Amino acid sequence: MSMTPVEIPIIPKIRKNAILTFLSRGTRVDERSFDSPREINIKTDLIPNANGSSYVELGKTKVLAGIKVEPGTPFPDTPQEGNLIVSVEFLPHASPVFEPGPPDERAVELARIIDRSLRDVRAIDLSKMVITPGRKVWNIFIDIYVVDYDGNMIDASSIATMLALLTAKIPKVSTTETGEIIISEEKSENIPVKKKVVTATIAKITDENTGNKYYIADPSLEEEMIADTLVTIAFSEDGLITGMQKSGLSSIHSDDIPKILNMSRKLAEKYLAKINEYITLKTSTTPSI
Amino acid sequence: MSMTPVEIPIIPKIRKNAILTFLSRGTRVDERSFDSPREINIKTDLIPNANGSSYVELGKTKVLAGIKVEPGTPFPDTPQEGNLIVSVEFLPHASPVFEPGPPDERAVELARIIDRSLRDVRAIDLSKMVITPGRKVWNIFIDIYVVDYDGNMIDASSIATMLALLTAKIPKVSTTETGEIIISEEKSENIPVKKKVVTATIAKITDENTGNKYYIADPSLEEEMIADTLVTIAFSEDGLITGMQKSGLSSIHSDDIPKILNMSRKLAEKYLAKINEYITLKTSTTPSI
Amino acid sequence: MSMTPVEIPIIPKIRKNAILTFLSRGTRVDERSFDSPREINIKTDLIPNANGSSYVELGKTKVLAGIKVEPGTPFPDTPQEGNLIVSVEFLPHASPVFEPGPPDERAVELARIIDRSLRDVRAIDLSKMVITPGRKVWNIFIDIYVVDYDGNMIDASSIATMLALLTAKIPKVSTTETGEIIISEEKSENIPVKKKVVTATIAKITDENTGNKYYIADPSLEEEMIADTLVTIAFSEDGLITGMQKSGLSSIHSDDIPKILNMSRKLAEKYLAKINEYITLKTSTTPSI
Amino acid sequence: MGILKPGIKLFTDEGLRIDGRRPDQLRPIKIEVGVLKNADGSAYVEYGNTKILAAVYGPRDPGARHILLPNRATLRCRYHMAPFSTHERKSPAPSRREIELSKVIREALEPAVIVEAFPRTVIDIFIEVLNADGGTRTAGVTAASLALADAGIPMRDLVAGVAVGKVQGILVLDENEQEDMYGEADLPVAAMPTLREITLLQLNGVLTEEEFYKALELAWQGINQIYKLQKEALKKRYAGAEEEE
Amino acid sequence: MGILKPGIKLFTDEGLRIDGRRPDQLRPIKIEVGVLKNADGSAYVEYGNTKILAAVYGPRDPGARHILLPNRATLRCRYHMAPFSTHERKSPAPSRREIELSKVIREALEPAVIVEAFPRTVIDIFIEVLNADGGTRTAGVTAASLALADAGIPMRDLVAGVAVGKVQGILVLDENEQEDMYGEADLPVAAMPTLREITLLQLNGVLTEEEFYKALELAWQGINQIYKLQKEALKKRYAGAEEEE
Amino acid sequence: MGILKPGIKLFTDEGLRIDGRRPDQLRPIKIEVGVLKNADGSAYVEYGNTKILAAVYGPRDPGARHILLPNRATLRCRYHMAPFSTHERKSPAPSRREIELSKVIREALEPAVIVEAFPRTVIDIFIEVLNADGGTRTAGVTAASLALADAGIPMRDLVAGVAVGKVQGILVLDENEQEDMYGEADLPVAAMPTLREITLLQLNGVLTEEEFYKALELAWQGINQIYKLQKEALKKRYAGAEEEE
Repeated sequence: MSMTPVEIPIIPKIRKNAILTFLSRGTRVDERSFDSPREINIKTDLIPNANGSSYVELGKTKVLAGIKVEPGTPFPDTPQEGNLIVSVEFLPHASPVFEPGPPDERAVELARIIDRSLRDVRAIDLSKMVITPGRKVWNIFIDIYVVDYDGNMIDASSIATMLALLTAKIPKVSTTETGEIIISEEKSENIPVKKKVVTATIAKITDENTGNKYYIADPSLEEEMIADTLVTIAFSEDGLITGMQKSGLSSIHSDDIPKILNMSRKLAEKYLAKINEYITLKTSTTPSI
Repeated sequence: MSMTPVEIPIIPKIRKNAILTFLSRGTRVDERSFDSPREINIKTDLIPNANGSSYVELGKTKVLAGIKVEPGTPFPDTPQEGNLIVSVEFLPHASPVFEPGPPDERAVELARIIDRSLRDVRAIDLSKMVITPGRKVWNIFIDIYVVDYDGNMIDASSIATMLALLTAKIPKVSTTETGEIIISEEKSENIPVKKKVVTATIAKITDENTGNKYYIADPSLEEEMIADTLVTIAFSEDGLITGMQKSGLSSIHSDDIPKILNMSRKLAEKYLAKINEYITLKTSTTPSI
Repeated sequence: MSMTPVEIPIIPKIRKNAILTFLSRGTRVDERSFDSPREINIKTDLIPNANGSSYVELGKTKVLAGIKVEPGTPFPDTPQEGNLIVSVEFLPHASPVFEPGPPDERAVELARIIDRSLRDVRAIDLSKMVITPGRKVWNIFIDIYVVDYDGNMIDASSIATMLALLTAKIPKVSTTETGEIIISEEKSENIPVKKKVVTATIAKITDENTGNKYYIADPSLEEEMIADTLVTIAFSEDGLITGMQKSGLSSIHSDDIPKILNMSRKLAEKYLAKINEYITLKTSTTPSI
Repeated sequence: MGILKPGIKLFTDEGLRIDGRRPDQLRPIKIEVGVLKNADGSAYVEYGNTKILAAVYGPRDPGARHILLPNRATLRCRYHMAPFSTHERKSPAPSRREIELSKVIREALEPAVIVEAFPRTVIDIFIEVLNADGGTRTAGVTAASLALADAGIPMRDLVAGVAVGKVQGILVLDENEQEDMYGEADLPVAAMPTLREITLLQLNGVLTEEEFYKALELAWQGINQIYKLQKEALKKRYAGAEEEE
Repeated sequence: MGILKPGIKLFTDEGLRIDGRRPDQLRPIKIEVGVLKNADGSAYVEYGNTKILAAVYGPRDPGARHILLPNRATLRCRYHMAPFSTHERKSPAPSRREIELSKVIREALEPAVIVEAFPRTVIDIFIEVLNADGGTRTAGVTAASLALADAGIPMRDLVAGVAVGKVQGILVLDENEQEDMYGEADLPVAAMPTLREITLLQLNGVLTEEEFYKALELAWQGINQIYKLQKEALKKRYAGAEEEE
Repeated sequence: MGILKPGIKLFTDEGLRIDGRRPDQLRPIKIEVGVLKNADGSAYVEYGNTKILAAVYGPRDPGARHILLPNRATLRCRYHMAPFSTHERKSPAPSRREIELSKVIREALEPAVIVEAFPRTVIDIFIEVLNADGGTRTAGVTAASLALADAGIPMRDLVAGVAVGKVQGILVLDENEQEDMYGEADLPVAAMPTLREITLLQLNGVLTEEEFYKALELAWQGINQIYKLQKEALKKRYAGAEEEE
């Protein structure tokens, strides 16, 4: 059963008022503009036992994504494709309200948002992740670890996922003349990422006294605690909408949709620029074989 | 662990006294005689995705039974037989005391009572539910949903099960000249029901003041709440006893067994008559192929 | 999550003082010397459906061990070996603080201590437990039931395990001339126990008033309740150390290690002597075939 | 979704859909309110062959005190599919999809319920998919909002939901399962129609911005029609003209 | 049950059973009371190779207050089979069969325990099948009722149980597992013998009405014999003649 | 452990190990304290490629009252491996090994924490293995004890841990996974170095008594070195010279 959250950490009234006051003046308590994300820091390749890994700080929110690529069996309805399996764990390290145990509904929802953002737009060419057609394919396990929670886990997870995918290495598979399959010892192949995709999350904050509504990009934890609704929209680098999710206890007025869509598109572009910057730098500094 | 029920909805004392007063006069608070079941309403074929389905109202108790027939593997000790798997879910819709989650002991018991009533008397000819002997057989999944709980779930479930079985359609299996097995696209075959079977439940109510014991057929919820013991007996249409279960917190005096057995046999006959009436009507109004 | 135990049965202060007073005089409240185990009683072969079984009383601690040997699949990394699977259940019968349900951390730890004590020293020659190399091997399931808990479950379990292994009978496997594998109907083969192994547990009791530390062998339940630390050391009959585990809420001073090691070695020798005595007696009284 | 099978034809030459509908046409919709005896509120809803039974218990006092909130009611919601509701039998254990949809549906109903009216209570919402043929979450929201109303729980507005699909390049209202399976996008939407507040919005699949706005407009058309049917069903129930099923 | 194997012969030409018994004969029965140190009450029972260990804790105060009843004790009962008790190793997780039998056995004991004597307490009954050779539920009831008595819990009467089988057309008392497996019916019965009150009654398999009455009569014969053995075992325990095992 | 593969060579002709270390040499050790924002205390520790993130919350008031102790804090500890931390992906559900190690690590920390200072509270210790290359439990203890210190919880001493292996007959300090896998014994040890009190002691594998004493001595050498690094990391953290990672 899904239940109205009852264990939300409470924000002091004075802090809440400060946030609202800043918003009423057109800026934010951490001096960001409404449409600016927090600072982004990136590391990759930090987990030797993973095929790919990334560590992303979005402000003080910290996410670690690890990818394992292992031989598996195709699903009956997609015999010619590899499998993508996305899981999310809220580490108990990350927040006083996270408890160890099986993923709760928020973690399940987050995993499914990331999964959907990638799947139908075919961000990964799963048809290239086949070892023996119909029999053996690659399972791509993406495990997302929220390590420190300071708001907007979705976008931090999405960025980390994309970076882990872009930097992952998997074994080369080749076929001998006699048709035998050889999986190379060495990991040298990239995962075939055809399109970069990121989610971009906009929060709605309503000032109960004035009735004013504010839409802000990449909410921090204290902004999330005041926000009544989040809208997450996923975009591919060629501008398509590849997913959408409204969450939270309130609703969105139909007339506000275009504003949210524009804000989230711009936010996604910033995230994508950051990803591209990191990958370009990494590629240029890594000697090619 | 099985535990004395502690969450039974409580019946008002005045109502309890009313029920006992009626019983002492030889009738029941809803004007039934001791051996009469409540009104029975039946619908079938309401779940397009199921192979068979039925909806039974026994008074205000409502049960939905759905049957799925799917290819499976035979059990090692019955390689020449299909499998019968009966499950019961008490929908949380059905009662303020039902909670969502895995089946509790009452649901497990109910499923096993229905299963046993059918199995040893070979109500279904499982030897006809074989696709490839020893390798592939039909799994018959009977899922019983208690939708509204107003007493005597067992009999309502048993009647619904029988009706779903009698109206289910499964694919025809044929063998080509070269021995290849062909499962037809179209569902046209019946499940081979050899004997109709129903359970019939008698409740024992003891008046603590007078010490009088009353045995009544098809108890309603408020009667069940006063009853200390239920005896459920299953009968096949040819009069054999095909199962039996005493439940509840009290016991049955040895001398009262014949009375209970006679009452339940008559009750089963009424249920069977109702099932036959429905099936006959349905068959006569459905154009044959 | 592992948690500081909060449901420990409490020992009366007066009894605690009695135990400490005895210790300060160099003896124990049950008149044992510091290095003596309690009386040991042994039965075997009491579970007809098991391949081997033993019942051990170590003082009033009672443990039943049952062994089932069944065909299984080898693990990929040990294709030429049978499998050993040790499980422990604290029967709710055994103590007011044991609850039915999946094994708690103490039961898991106990099972793993027993398993480790046997595994690396190759107490059982698992390479002889193969039916078809790489394909089919014997699974040896050791299920240890703690039936009555009066302290030192580890050693009682270890002794019971060894006795069940030594008395177990498994089917003979033979190969026909055509290479076919035949598993005999009759159980006549022994499990290939190459070395007897037992654990020996020493408890540390600290008198908070005097600061005195006492090390005692085979603690009873009331001694365990006062003890702050247990050290269990496993020995093979040829004197090797085959496992070690410190448990409990406190620590062991480095200088005390030799004392503990010597005490546990002597204790293990006593256990092994008891096992040998039982087995010798049994073998001499059982007519050979 | 997205499994393109070249042979499958989802439109006739006249532009009608496999079940004969125009692209902007809803399936036959059946709504009954107050179908159960024990529940405080209940509703049965069909969108074509998608069949939903919703029940509400509450506001009530649950066993567990720690889930109560001092200033509002706690909503609990379960979306569940019957084992026989799907093409292949579904395990009754809740899937990840059911866990997510229980949350999404709860959050689609939260904005409508006047939760401040019942502090320190729980309102339980149970949605059972009896037969699944596409659009189960939106039909579930439609049914649950009626069950809430039937339970006498005050609401800002009813919530009505419908999905819009993109199928072989064409936007279609209230797609069925086959359209969903072979389509390119599924946009489920639920809203409080009078307030024009969107309470559920998801997109599974790929749309251009232009397509998205058109799809949202189409969803509004459907929602408004369904809203009318919801109100009729409530009227019928409370006019006393009909006994419960 | 019901797997008829033509080759299997379950009676000798003299009409004796595979283990040499007459049809109306019990297996050798062994009963010991008070076999455990920690439990408030305990008993060990053998019906032939069916071996049961039962323990009782209570009346006691459980951690959880919400399961207490104001006017009586709450009974909790677990019937469980040891992994090594069966022909193929049984997973220790409770099966559906064990869940049902825990309930059936609890309800076989509830009528005997004077639960009114201990309001707001719990009585825990643990039944472990150490070796299974047919009749485990009835032997479990027999053992548990002795463990309750050993715990000093006041009872209306002891409860004794036994099963009657129909095997190749013949009614047999206290059937073993092989007879059960190849038999046509199994009728486990438990009762308070002095009161002639039946507390457990199940039928698995098929009987005519006539057969049922005969089988019930045969069960009573067995129950009365077992009842005598129960009383002897209690006497032996409390005569102090025997130390605990 | 113990899978002897004849072809595998774990020492060079010069007696160096596969990663170039001498037998008595630790791997490069990296320690950072205070790496997380939300946790009350945290630490990140690397022993070569073994990478651990530890966090501490508390002393705090848990939801559940029944786990509180009147005279001391209740410690809770979870040792868990990330799915991507191992050669083959690990299921996130806790394994029996993780259950045991959570207990063993808790009991390695209990003696150091001055639990009497915080009656009726809980201290939660979370240890996550991000990458596993041998010695995860001892590195976990080292990290957790720093996270406790970082949370300001008073301790008798820090706890430092390291494992000693016996590999092809040679005792080696701080063995990596490959050495562990092909070695004959693994002796993880943790201690409060100043007090010379051993708080964790396990042996997996086979040692003679003489080997055991030598191995324990070698462990002490490693523990003392790690202890020095722990104190430096704490100093660096509280000198304020470094911002959190």
